[in-house]
Amino acid sequence: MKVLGGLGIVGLVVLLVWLTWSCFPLGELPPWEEATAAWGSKNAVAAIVLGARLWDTLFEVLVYALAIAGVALAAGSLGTKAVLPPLPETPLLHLAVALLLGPIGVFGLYVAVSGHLGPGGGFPAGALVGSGLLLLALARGTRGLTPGWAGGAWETGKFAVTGAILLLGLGVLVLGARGEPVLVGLNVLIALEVALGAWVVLREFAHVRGEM
Amino acid sequence: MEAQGALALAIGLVGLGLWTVLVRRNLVWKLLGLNVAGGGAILFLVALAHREKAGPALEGVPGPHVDPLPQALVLTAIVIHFAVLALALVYVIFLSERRHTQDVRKLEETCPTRWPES
Amino acid sequence: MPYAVAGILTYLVLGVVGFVVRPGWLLGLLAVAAGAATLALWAPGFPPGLLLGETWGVAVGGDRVALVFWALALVLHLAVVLHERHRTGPFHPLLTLLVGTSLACAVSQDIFNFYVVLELVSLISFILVSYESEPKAVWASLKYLVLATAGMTFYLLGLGIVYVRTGTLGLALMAERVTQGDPVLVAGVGLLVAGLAAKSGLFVLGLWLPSAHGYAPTGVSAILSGLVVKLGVLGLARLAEVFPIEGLVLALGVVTGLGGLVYALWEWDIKLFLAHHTVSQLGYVLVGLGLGGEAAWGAVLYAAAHGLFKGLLFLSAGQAIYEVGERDLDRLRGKLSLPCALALAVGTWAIVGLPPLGGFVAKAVLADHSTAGWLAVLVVLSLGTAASFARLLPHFRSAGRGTRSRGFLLLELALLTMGVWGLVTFPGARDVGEWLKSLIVVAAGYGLHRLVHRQRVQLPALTLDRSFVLLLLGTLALVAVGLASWVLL
Amino acid sequence: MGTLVLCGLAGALAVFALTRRRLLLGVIGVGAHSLALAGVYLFLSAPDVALAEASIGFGLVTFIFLLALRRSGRLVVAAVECFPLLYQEGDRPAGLEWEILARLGDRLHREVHVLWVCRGDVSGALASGEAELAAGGFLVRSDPGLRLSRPVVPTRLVEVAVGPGRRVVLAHPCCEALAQSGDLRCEEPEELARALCSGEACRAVLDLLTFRELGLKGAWPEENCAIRVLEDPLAYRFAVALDAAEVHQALEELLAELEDRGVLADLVRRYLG
Repeated sequence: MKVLGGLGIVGLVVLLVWLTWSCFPLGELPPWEEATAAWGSKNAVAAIVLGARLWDTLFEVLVYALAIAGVALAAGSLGTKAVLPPLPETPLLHLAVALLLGPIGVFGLYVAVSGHLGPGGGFPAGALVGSGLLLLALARGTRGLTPGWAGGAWETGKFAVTGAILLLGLGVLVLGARGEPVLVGLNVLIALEVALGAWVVLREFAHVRGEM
Repeated sequence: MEAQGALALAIGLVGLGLWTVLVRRNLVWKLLGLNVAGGGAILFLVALAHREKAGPALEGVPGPHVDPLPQALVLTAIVIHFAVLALALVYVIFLSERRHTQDVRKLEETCPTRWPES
Repeated sequence: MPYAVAGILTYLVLGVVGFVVRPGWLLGLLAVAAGAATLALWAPGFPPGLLLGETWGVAVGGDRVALVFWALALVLHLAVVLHERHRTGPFHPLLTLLVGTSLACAVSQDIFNFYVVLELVSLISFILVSYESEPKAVWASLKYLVLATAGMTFYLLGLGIVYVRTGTLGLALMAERVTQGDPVLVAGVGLLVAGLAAKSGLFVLGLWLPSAHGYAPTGVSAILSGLVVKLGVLGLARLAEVFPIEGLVLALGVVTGLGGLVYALWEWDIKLFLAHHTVSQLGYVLVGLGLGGEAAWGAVLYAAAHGLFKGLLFLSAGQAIYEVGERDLDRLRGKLSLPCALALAVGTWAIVGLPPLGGFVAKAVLADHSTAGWLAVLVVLSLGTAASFARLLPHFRSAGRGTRSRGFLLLELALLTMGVWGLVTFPGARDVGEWLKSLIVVAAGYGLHRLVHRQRVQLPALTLDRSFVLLLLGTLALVAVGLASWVLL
Repeated sequence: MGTLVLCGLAGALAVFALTRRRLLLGVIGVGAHSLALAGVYLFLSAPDVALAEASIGFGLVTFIFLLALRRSGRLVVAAVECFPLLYQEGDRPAGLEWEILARLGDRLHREVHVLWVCRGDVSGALASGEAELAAGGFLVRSDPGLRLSRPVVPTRLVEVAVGPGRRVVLAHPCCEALAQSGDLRCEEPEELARALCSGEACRAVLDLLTFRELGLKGAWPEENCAIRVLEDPLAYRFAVALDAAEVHQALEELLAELEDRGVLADLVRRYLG
């Protein structure tokens, strides 16, 4: 069976090489200045993601939100919960995290807000902030970080943000709202959603104690 | 030249990832392979959008530009890959806990596709 | 177009709101009402166009195919909501989002939009299949996940190739730019077809389907088999409008139909049995699509009818398992309650294609517009279906009154309505010869059942590794068939 | 040129990562590969994609893989019941060695799972990778197939004689080394006691702990038996599988620490008197 599969992979690779080789030279590109002008953006990719193809992006936001819901659901059914113990208590780590967290947050916000002017956008910004939160969690332990906050509260907040994104999308797609504020608003909301989602996922992964 | 190099890498990554899914029996390895293969497909799209000596599709960058559409698509695809992977990993943790194994063959034994005949 | 978009967004917003406030099954009712209202607003259809009118906008279009899928989705959703009223937690929000995304899929005319929407659909399906946290269901879901993700990798690769060759993602514009006799494009489309086939569980590319549908919770099985698998087939139908892929679709159809049938003939677990039949009926749909023209319309009708009766069959099978506590066909015999046995009987009646229910009409339209050779294939598939469903005959004798489910009633009514509508609209369906033919096929199927029902054949299990290898080889074979038919024509 | 170099690097990292045997190396390698891939995107004039790949593909994906690995890691101990070192109290393990194992689990952030086995199956479980650690009165001088921990509880081997006649040897690896032809072998202490009581054997070679346990249960008359201490001092230890160097090192550190702080001596006093 494995030999057959190996042959299949070799065949696919050969096929792909032939396909790409015959694709050259690549064709001319359509101009994109119109799109950026229409959406008040300097970054063509942002204009497409948040403007022309917002329809796709809405579903992408839902994919992300639902994956997190699925993770929480499956992890919740495991039942046995144990808290991720913090890494060894070293003052150096605490200091490093405390020093790093502020800049990470500010950088994330910058990446989100300026996503339509240059490289950046809501998704990377949210992921950056989410990773920063994880560093914090590793240094202080998850329980120390969220005293009294039930896991459900985070998820509810995340779905509220997702709903807000969908409503903003309704405004753009059906009512025809557009322009720079829409892009910034979408980017910031998406960043918030992704950061919250990343936090929920990492929390669930940190809490579930699996067995080999 | 750059695009060709990146395309070669992309195809190689797809092949390598699928090969890992094929030969490894541990589910986490399989997911790592899928991750790499998905990354290859993404690189494939980005490399096809590239043109000789082209700069990013930003206003104020002179000269020829790359195609922004595939890049926009790829942003979506990256997030989708992450989402699916997270879900898959939590299922692997679930199965490790309930079935005490991450080995595909053992999982197939404990969960037969066919119902035992009476 | 704005109505359709607004309807889909309402559906999605309702689903998301359901995660925050948890109104239970009322959420589903609300969503179905909103969907029905928007469907009425755009009902005759709208021409394909780009959302927002942008250069790179997403193409959507509402034709009669989209109309049929919307209607099917709303009816199935309503039936499952009525049947699964007791569920709390995120079940109804997830279901609402699943159906809302399927609505978006039905109007999509853009190959990347198709990718995103299908990923969302299958993501929700993974969650719903493993909703009850049964290790068996989780494993089935994980298999589904691995195979579907691998398939979608091929889809992305094919998408890159097609985009480079045509410079667009929208199907309408693509149709203008397709240059006949471009082998690269043919191979790229082959990869797209492979990805869709893996996603919709066609033999031999997506062998995850039987276990995922067999072990999912009842209502989820009904939606998955009735609606979700057909979205991939819908993608194939959309591609077939632009590219000459009839050969591929026909080949897939024959393999899928026969493969599903063979597995169904020797399956004794009632839900797995129905799941294998979903595969074989997909083959039926694909053959119709491959024939093109009015036969493709018949295939779309059959997909809708199949959605209704397979939904009914899965709901009643789930009810039967719940009542008796057994999954084995032999052990369920004579123990079912009256509504359950009745639903099983009506579903069987429809699936074997006896008049005047929905299944018969679609089969008649299909038979009317196919050539003699392909008609033979369709008859073989019908014969096999009748032969395997003959095993359900003893189950129609009920053992008591039991509780009624409004979901059953709704689906039975929908099947009858569809049948009557078909009899009024299609002259072919009123033909006495057609009625006789379908009776003969069912009788012959029963005879075949008497012949084979004592054999117990152990077929190779559909393991993950095996399915993955078959996915790789099947993809290659699809591309090869595509290239070969290009060379020959 | 830079693109090609980075492409080569990313490819090499992927090959490196996916051909490893250890999952941890694979995950870290794939993470590094993602970072190199982000560099490739930068060279391909796709800064947005590069940022997304670096933050999601490298950041989040690596994190969830690492957390999944950490959470699905479990320390399996092949344990032989041996009162009072390691025994079952209800359905929970207890005993002197269990206290040490629990501390080891905390130190490694892994859940300790006890797999109760017969003494004969211990080395098999370690060799097959079924367990990483063996405990429960493990008594071996040296074994090329195992890593042994430092001594935990000192002991000796004794020969008990209730009269002249046939000898029975407990199937510890150390005791077996003293076995002569014609000696009986017993896997379990109870079996040995039965052999003595029934008169099948009159002399027994066993370790001090088993001797004490059986003596308390009245396996032989206290007054008229001769006890002879054999050989040099020995010790009960833990055995670690050869490929689990990390566990071995953590265990050694833990034992040294416990010895220094006097905890080990306390434990011995508490459990063995």
